[in-house]
Amino acid sequence: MDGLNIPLNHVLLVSSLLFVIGLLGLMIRRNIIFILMSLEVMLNAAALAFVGAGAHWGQPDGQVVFMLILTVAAAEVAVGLGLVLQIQRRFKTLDMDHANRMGG
Amino acid sequence: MNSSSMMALLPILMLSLTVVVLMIQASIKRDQSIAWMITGIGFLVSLWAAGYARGFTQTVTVLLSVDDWGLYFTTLVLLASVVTLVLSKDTFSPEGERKEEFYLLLVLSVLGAVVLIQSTHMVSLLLGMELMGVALYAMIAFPERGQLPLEAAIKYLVLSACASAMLLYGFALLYAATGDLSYAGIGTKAILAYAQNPVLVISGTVLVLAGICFKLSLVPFHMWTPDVYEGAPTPVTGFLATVSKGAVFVALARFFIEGQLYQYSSLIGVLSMVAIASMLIGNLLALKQNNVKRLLAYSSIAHFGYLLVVLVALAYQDGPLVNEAITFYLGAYILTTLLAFSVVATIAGEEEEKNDITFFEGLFWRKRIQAIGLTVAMLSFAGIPLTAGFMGKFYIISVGIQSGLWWLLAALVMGSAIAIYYYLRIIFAMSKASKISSDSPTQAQDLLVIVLVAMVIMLGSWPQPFIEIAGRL
Amino acid sequence: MRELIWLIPLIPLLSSVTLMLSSGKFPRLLIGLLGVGSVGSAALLTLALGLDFMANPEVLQLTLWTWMQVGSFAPGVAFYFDGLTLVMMSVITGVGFLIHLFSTEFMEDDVSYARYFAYLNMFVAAMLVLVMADNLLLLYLGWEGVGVCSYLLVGFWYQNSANGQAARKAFIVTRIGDTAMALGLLLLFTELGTLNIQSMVGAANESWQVGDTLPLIACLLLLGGAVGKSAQLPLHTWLPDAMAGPTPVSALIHAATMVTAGVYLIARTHGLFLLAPTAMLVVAIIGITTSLIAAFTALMQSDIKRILAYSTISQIGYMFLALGVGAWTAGIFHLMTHAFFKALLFLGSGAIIHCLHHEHNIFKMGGLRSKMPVTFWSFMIGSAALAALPMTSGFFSKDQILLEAYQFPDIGPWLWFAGLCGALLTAMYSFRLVFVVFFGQVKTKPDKDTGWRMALPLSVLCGLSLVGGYFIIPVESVFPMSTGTHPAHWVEYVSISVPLVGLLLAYLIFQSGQLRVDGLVNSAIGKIMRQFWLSGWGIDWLYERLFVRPYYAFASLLKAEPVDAVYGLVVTFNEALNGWLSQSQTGRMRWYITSMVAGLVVLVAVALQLSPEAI
Amino acid sequence: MIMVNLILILLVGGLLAMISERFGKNVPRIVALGIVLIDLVYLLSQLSGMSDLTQLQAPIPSDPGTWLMHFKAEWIPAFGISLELALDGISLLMVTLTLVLGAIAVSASWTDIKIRRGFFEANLLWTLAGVLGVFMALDLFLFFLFWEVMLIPMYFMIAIWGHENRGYAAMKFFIFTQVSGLLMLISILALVSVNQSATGQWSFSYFDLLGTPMSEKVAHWLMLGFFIAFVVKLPAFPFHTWLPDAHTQAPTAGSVILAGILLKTGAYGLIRFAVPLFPEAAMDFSYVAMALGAAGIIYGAILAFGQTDFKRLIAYSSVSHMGFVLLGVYAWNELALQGAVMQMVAHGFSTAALFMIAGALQERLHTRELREMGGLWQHMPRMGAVAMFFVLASLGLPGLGNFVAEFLVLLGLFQVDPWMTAVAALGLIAGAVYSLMLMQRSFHGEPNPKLTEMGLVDFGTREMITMVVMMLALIGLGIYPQPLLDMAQPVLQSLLEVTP
Repeated sequence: MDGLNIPLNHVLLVSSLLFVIGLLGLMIRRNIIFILMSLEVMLNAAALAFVGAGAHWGQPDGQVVFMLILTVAAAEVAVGLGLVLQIQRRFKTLDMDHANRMGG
Repeated sequence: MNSSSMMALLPILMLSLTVVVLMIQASIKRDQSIAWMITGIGFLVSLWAAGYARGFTQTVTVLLSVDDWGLYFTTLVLLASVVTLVLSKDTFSPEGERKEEFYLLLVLSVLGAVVLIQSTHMVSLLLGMELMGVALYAMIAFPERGQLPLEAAIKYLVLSACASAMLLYGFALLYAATGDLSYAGIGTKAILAYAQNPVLVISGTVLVLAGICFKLSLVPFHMWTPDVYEGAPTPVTGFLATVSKGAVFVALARFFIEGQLYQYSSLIGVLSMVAIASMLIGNLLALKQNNVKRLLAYSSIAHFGYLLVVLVALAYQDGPLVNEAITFYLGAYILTTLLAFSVVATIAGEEEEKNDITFFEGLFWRKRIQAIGLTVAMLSFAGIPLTAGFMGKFYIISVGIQSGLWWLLAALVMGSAIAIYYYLRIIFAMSKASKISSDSPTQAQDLLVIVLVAMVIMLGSWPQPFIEIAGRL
Repeated sequence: MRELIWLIPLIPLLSSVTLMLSSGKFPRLLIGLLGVGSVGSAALLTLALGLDFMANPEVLQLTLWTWMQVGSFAPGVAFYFDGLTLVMMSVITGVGFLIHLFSTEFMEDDVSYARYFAYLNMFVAAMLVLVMADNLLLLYLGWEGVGVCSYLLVGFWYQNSANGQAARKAFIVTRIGDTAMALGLLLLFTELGTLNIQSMVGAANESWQVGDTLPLIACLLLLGGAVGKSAQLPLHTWLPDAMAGPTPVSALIHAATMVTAGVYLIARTHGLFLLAPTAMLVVAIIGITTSLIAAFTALMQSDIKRILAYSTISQIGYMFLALGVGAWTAGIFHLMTHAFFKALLFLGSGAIIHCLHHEHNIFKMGGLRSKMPVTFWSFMIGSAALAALPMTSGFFSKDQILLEAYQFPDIGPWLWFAGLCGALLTAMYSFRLVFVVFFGQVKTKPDKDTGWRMALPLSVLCGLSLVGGYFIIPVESVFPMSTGTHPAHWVEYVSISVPLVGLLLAYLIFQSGQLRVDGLVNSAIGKIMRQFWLSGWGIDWLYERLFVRPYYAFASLLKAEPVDAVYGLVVTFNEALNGWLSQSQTGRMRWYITSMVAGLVVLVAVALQLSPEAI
Repeated sequence: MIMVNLILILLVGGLLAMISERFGKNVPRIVALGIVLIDLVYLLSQLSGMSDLTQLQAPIPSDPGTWLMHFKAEWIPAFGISLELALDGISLLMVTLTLVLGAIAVSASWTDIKIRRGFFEANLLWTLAGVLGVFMALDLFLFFLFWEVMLIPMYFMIAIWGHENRGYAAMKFFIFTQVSGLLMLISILALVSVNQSATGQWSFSYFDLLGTPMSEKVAHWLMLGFFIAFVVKLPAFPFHTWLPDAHTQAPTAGSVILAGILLKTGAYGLIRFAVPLFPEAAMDFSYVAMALGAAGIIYGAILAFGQTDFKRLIAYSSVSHMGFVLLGVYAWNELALQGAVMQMVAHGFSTAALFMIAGALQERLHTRELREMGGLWQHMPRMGAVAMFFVLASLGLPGLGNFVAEFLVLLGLFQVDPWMTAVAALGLIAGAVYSLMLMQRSFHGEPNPKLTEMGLVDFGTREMITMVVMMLALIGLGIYPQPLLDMAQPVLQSLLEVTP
């Protein structure tokens, strides 16, 4: 198929960057909202990699999986946000370092 | 999709049907006891279906393979769910909560587990795992008051989402390397791909394994376990410890076997490290733990460490013994864990402080049956003869010996040595004399404990029939 | 009737058991009858047996049953009866009977009368087994049995822990010797394949040459047992302390019978010792040294019983000398006579102590000659015999020993000379005792004189001490004839005269006081020597520091269980790890994620490391 | 089937004893005593039907047909595991000893146990059942099962009815034995899989596993697994440290069972499994083992001397005495082995009796501390005399069982290594030292004024009967041990033939 074709490695590079950014976000951010966003980033990094790989192999599977990942991410975030509401209500904060009673 | 494949998928279909019925019922008349009934019936029907489906074992599309092994675990998972159901009825009833959704979520989660068990493809793996997981988050956070459940839920959500991200990314890399997403396909093509680009394959696989290891709470992905175990409502914890972990391990085994990962010495090395670390660290963490639920969490870390030995052994032998070992050990572990958690659920209920070991003092003289149940569970965990746990250890050790995994065995011995201490602590606490008085458990709970004890003892003292079953799978 | 020989030890044993089971319920008369009667009947039986033996002297070997049988090791509970056995048995039962009789009065107002006689009868039984055994294992049984009875009787008045101390010392010190002896038994069985004394000696003579190493080792090990029981160097320290027991006990066990068991053992196994001349030399030297050291110590003591104890050690030294030089008959002869006069002396002192309400210090006594005539005369006769004044029993035996010692090759004369010094000292300390206690002015008034139950045994023993020297003991068939020409006459004269000199010296110093020794005694060197001798040449002091204290220190050192500490270390290590790991469970999600990521990175890195193609 | 019944009677009896508490606080002890005696009588009655025990023929280790009894039933055929029990002279001795001491232990618990008597007696009987299993099981899986399971009731006995520091002691006891047991399990499985790879089929039967061909290295490792498990139980220096705590903290009956029976399972295991299964390896190893034994004798004796706690002192004396057993086993000739067996029996009685005396004293004085005793003879002459007897027995007085045992061991050992014998013989001296010290501190010496007004009661009839039984046993063993020797002889004979 014609049109621009990007070498797989580049795609993987970008996606891995995204993935790492997401991880860093998870590690650094305290606010649960941002944490959820970083999760999105990571999931999408994987999705991107799938698309790129799918393109590389000339298969539709990549895109299919991409769709799946979107839905999954949506589900996760939906539940996540529901929890966020409750957290705000019961902990009176969204800072995960403070919403922390268990340990040891 | 011919009829026979439908038959093969019967368990899944039945569960899905249950979900639908529950929804409809909820829309007509909200009544938790009815919902409870429906769920129970649903589980029973699916149990029957699981039995029925054995006549139609086959691979349905590339996604699922319905085989005896899978169906065996399906049955096991359904049994565990029934137990969870029984427990959850009494757990939530005091609070005037809306509970129908809980059963809905339960069924959904089980559905996910069953899919996971039968998955032979990355996509079905993803779907199953997420279906199970997402429902589980909600179940953990289900109680309307209290902070711990919520904290546990959010931690579990974020961390496991992170883990699934790793898993997905790993699969992405594998896909990029091999161009295939089914385990078998990966297995066959990975060898070529490895020759061209080992880094991609290896890091991909390791990422996938990391994602799975998280669900099994293996070191170094174990940290969430105690918090989630402690925070979640006890029946849910039991469910998590049995259904979720069991299903995930089956998936891991399938991936490992069909993906022929045991060929890669590097992966074996990594897995051995994880196993040894889990056995030692898990037990060490539990050593002086006073919260029984956390203690069980740590011990579960160690137990899946033991189970990894079997996978490692695959690299050195492909005997029926390995499959048997997995089948038997998982079965024994699930039964024992159910027993332990049903006692804890009955004794401790949902009050946080009641999970402390001091609350179990003198249990022998207060609630004999429950105490005996917990004792048997602890002995089985510790691998004392006549209990299921011993036969499990027996399998693992013999597999380990036949593959000459002396290092892993050494770790196993050390781990068990440490483990004896904290299991005994609980038994000793129960044998103490104490003045704590508490409401006596209901008939149902006692009956449940008795049944489970009988099964655990049975599995340990007369395992022949089970061995034959496991051998046939 | 000889087949009934087994009755002789059995009767005292039974009466002992009966008395134990009675747990003090019996009336005193019955207890006395049982205690004395049993030994008396044993004595009668022995007498009958003796007469029968005189009639036709043939040895008897009687096996009651096989004690244990493992492979070729099959010691029997079996008795061997010959002249030597007869001598020993007569001494044990005869003297034993007299002492039992004496005890009935001596112990009359003691609360645990029954226990006393139970132990005493038990002792007689064990001692009889010792001398009648036909194999070394059964002998060992009697050997340990008498040891235990000695322990029980020395510590008879247990409320005073000093007595317990003495009793333990007695048992443990002898136990050291016994252990050596046990090793000797092991060696003998391993080498010769039997413990039956007769056949063992036979086998030894076949398989060993004179002067071999193995017999030497075996004999030295047996000697270890002998010196332990017979209170010879270096294991003699227990005997003086053992005087803590009731005086009749000292008379029976620590003078007449048990302490001579070592002599009996060596005499019994002389066949072995003849194969090891070195061992015999050792025996002789031990004997003479002990007798000298003990004599010096005896000269300094002021406790009447300790004087007698040291003199006993010294006299047994003579017996060892005899054995060492091969004068077997003389040795056994001296054993017998010594049994007579030493028992006499002890009983005499017992009478004094009894009548002087338990006064032991001789310098608090005096002038008892008129108050207690019987005791006085028994002491006179006993001391005369002890000092070996001519015509007394002691004279014959000791003279014989000295003469035979003189003929011993090489160092014979020296041994003889040392023996003479010993004899001189013996005469001095024995008459020192007599003069101090019975002459001079009265210091303590006796509240009573001896009753007939005390007087009778004393008088009988007086007689024996006087005429005992004319007995002929039927052991010629047991021992090889002592060859050797009769030494020059002057030797004999000197040997006879030396005790008289000693007597004279004692008189001059302690009685008439014409010979002033105060200057000598009070001089600096004199003081030191006196102290040194008084303390028994400081040997106790030495052992205390060499063995006892180190053992205590070691025990208290180990009390903390070093081994357990190691396991404790493991525990603490695990707990430390647990604490450290629990720290990591902070509950902070970001930390959890970070650790996950770190773990992931490590795993990937390791995996890549491990797969060679990757790098 | 007889052997199965022997075990079943005790198991069921345990349940009965537990239930019987409903009918009164004192019923369980009677029930328990009855059960043990029934078991004993049953055993003897079955024996009378058998061939004259003094004329036993040597059983061929690898042929169960030649044994006194043999029972085999399928259990887990998938792994070739079967319920296989067999009885030969030594097992018979041990079983009888177990039942006799079991009865004595019940008597020891008569007044000692105040709470939950039913459950206590049940645990006691179950422990006995487990021990019987250990002595009779000839299927290694079954053996291991009994080996582990008998610990649980024992654990409860210590943990529930023990003294001030029971939790620690019980835990220590359990962990030591469990860990060593795990090593043995690995050895067993490895041995089985070696055998399986050789013969092609799974079997845990002793008779099949005897003479399994394996490389020297493997043999050494596997032997070590068994050895450690057994010497921990024995216990041998330096694995003995669980014992003083367990013995001191356990209730009297528990100590009696521990010292009298449980320790013997270790010795039995050495004789039955550790050596015959790996003859060459064991023989190569024998010097180390003997050194451990000698070290244990001396070490135990010295530590016993250092103790001021009555029970602790006896516990250490057991360490010392069991050292002789280890020496006897690894000297591995008939004399020494006979000595070891004799020691197992004699020590069973003497130590059990001493523990009962300790228990009786604790009941009366509420202390085990020797410093607070002294002059007790005055108040309790009977107990004093009894104590004296058993103290003399334990210091090896000729004419009592322990002497025969120790002398035979030394005699056998001397033929192997005189120097080791000399070292072990020092134990006799040290033994005298601590035994007499015990006597001095407790029953002799100045009477402690505090005790006089306590109104101490001497041994009663029940206690005296128990004691007299043991005294007679020891005297019998001391002056006519032949029946025992004859019973063990053929077995030892055949075992000796197994080794090169």
